[in-house]
Amino acid sequence: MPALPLDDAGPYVAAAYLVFLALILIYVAIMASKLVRIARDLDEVAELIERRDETRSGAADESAEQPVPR
Amino acid sequence: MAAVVRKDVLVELRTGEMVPAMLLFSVSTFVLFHFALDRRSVEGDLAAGVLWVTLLFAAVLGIVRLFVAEREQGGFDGFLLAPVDRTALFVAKATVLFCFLAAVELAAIPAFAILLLGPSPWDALPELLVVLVLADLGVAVVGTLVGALGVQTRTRELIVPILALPLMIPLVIAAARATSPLLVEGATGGIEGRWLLVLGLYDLVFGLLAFAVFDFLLED
Amino acid sequence: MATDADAPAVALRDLGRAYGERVALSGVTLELPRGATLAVFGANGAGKTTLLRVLATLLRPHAGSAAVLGRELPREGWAVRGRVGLLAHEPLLYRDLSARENLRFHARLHGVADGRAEELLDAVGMARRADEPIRALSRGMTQRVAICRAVLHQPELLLLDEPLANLDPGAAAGVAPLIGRASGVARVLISHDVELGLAEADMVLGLRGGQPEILEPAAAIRPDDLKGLYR
Amino acid sequence: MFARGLKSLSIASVVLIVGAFALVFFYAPNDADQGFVQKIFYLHVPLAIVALCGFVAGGVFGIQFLRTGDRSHDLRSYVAIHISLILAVGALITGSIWAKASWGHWWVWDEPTLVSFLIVFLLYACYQPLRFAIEDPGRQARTAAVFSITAGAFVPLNFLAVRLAESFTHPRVLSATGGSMPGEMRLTFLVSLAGMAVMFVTLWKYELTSKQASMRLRALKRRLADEDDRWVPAGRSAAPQEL
Repeated sequence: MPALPLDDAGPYVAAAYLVFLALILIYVAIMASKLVRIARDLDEVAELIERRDETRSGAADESAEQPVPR
Repeated sequence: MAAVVRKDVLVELRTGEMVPAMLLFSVSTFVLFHFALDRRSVEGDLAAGVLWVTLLFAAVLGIVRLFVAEREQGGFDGFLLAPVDRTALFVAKATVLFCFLAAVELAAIPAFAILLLGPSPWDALPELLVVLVLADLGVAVVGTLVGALGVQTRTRELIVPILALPLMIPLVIAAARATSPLLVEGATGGIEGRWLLVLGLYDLVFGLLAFAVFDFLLED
Repeated sequence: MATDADAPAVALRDLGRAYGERVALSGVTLELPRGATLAVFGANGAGKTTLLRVLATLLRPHAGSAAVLGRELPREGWAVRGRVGLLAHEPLLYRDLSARENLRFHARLHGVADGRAEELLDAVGMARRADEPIRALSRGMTQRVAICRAVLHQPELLLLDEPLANLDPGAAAGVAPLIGRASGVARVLISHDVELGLAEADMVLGLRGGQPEILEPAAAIRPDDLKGLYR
Repeated sequence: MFARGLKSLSIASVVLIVGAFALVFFYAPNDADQGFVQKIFYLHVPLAIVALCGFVAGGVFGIQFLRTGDRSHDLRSYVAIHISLILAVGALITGSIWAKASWGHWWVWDEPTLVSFLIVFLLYACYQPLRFAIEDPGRQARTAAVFSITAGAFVPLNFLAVRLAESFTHPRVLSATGGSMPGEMRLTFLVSLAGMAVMFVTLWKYELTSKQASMRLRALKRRLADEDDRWVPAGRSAAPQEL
């Protein structure tokens, strides 16, 4: 029988609190997946900016004398 | 507002889409209950339960179709172009639904009495009518609101029933509990005022609420 | 505020409208005096229909300002309703009801006498078939009934989305006094028929991707200037 | 915009929840007739009450959205109802465990709060499908707001009808509001209720911040992508997509 001195209804009470714990962890998992998506979007944005800077700097070489309006 | 009601009744007479379908659905449900419950006749609580569950599902059948013509044939735009207060559409549609429900019940209640009901409801008829009117009012108000909510979606045949059923549970509880003393042998006809109060409150609350929020559903 | 009578039929400043993230209209600025006709050209999805629905108070502007018949939208939308006639792709008629019943329904909505409906049905030559359900009518006839519906309440501004589509030349001539220049009412006309549109218009608006590319008096525009819009 | 006070809130919710559990197991005496099973009560009832308040709050945000047209209220309403749904699942499961423990079967019809809670849950379970079935974001937000207001008004009515129906047939076993509880129990109950409420607000702010961040990021991505016109449309979803 369980080590803790729970009386006969013990397993039910334990089950209830475990369910609560499970719910919270499920919620954390949902938010974690959202965080992964945010991280992926962030990488994409970073990559877009780098590509844009390359095209900017590429264009700037030909018209070096003209300041880039940024 | 009367124009919309007259138009809807005309469309219904011309196409016969809603009322006959709701009636046939009710009668076949009574037959189904006969076999499902395997009883020659029912009375009291069971009779009230069978009656109201059937009427509720028949009403949901009608609610799904309530705004379809407006949505698919440009009725909404036609209405919005007119210099008419927008909640008039809600009042008109609720009245139409109420009339259709009354028409269906006019035939479905006798059928129920003949097919399934043990004791004849004749002497308790006036009280039964009172409950029917109050309940139909509630179904019309909530049904119109749910119909308008549902018609915005692509899957309205699914959304409307799963929205309407939970919303109407208090209505069915009150209506069934009010009618059960009426459907017993030698009914003394005493309804508990409490259930009429609940029905009245339900109609009032959702009536006011629908009145306030309905035109937000038309905006774009 | 200018009284309604002499206010321009349509006054837009940077009008914008979006569907979720997609921009349907942006930066539309123009003024259409009373009795004048604006022809709107543009490829499919350029925002022509959206512009019409905003003017008809069916869609709220998301940016800029729009005033129709001197009334600012969307705040005074109620004052504009009933004074604008819309003729869109959708005829806005109940298919199970007959032409007469449909018109009678719209007449009651707008508070117009039934006689007016009969008069219009004769004008477009639909009196004979007025009692058949719309479902039984051809596209051309339905369009004629839709035209009756649009002008039933003598609107002060007509919003026409390819009004003469599906109409044979005879019918087109028949409806001219109702929705043509002869009606003397301000009109916003959408058409893909460049020559016809230019002939009818006092001003021309060319839309591309929701932005106004051309906004000139009709006289200054040659048909091939508009070809660019469709490439 | 939403992240203000999130850190302090999370600390408060940790303290309160852990404190409540400690009180439940080490301080509150066993119930006279129910014995140890009564401990579930400290979890089940706060879950149910906070979930219900979350639903009603969703309705209030719905009203504010319709009045002001400010889409952030729509987001607040969506997140409030979204979290309340998860707590409601918890309340229902712990409720049925409690029913099994104290009355011997998984579902009992003569406990009115449990029954009416199930009905409210069935209604709010339609919130996500309803939102998902409408594409146009503006219309989706308005329809969802109307639904949240209607459902908010429905909650009290439903409790009234079910309570009337049940008490007619069978006296209630234990009043859920715990009015008649001795001092220690009441304190424990109040602490667990407070802990649950604070946790709700924390999760609510947490999800709001996360949603707002992803929205801003997507807008940024779209602006960057626009320049070399590689525009990627957002997939359809029940959640609000823009502020």
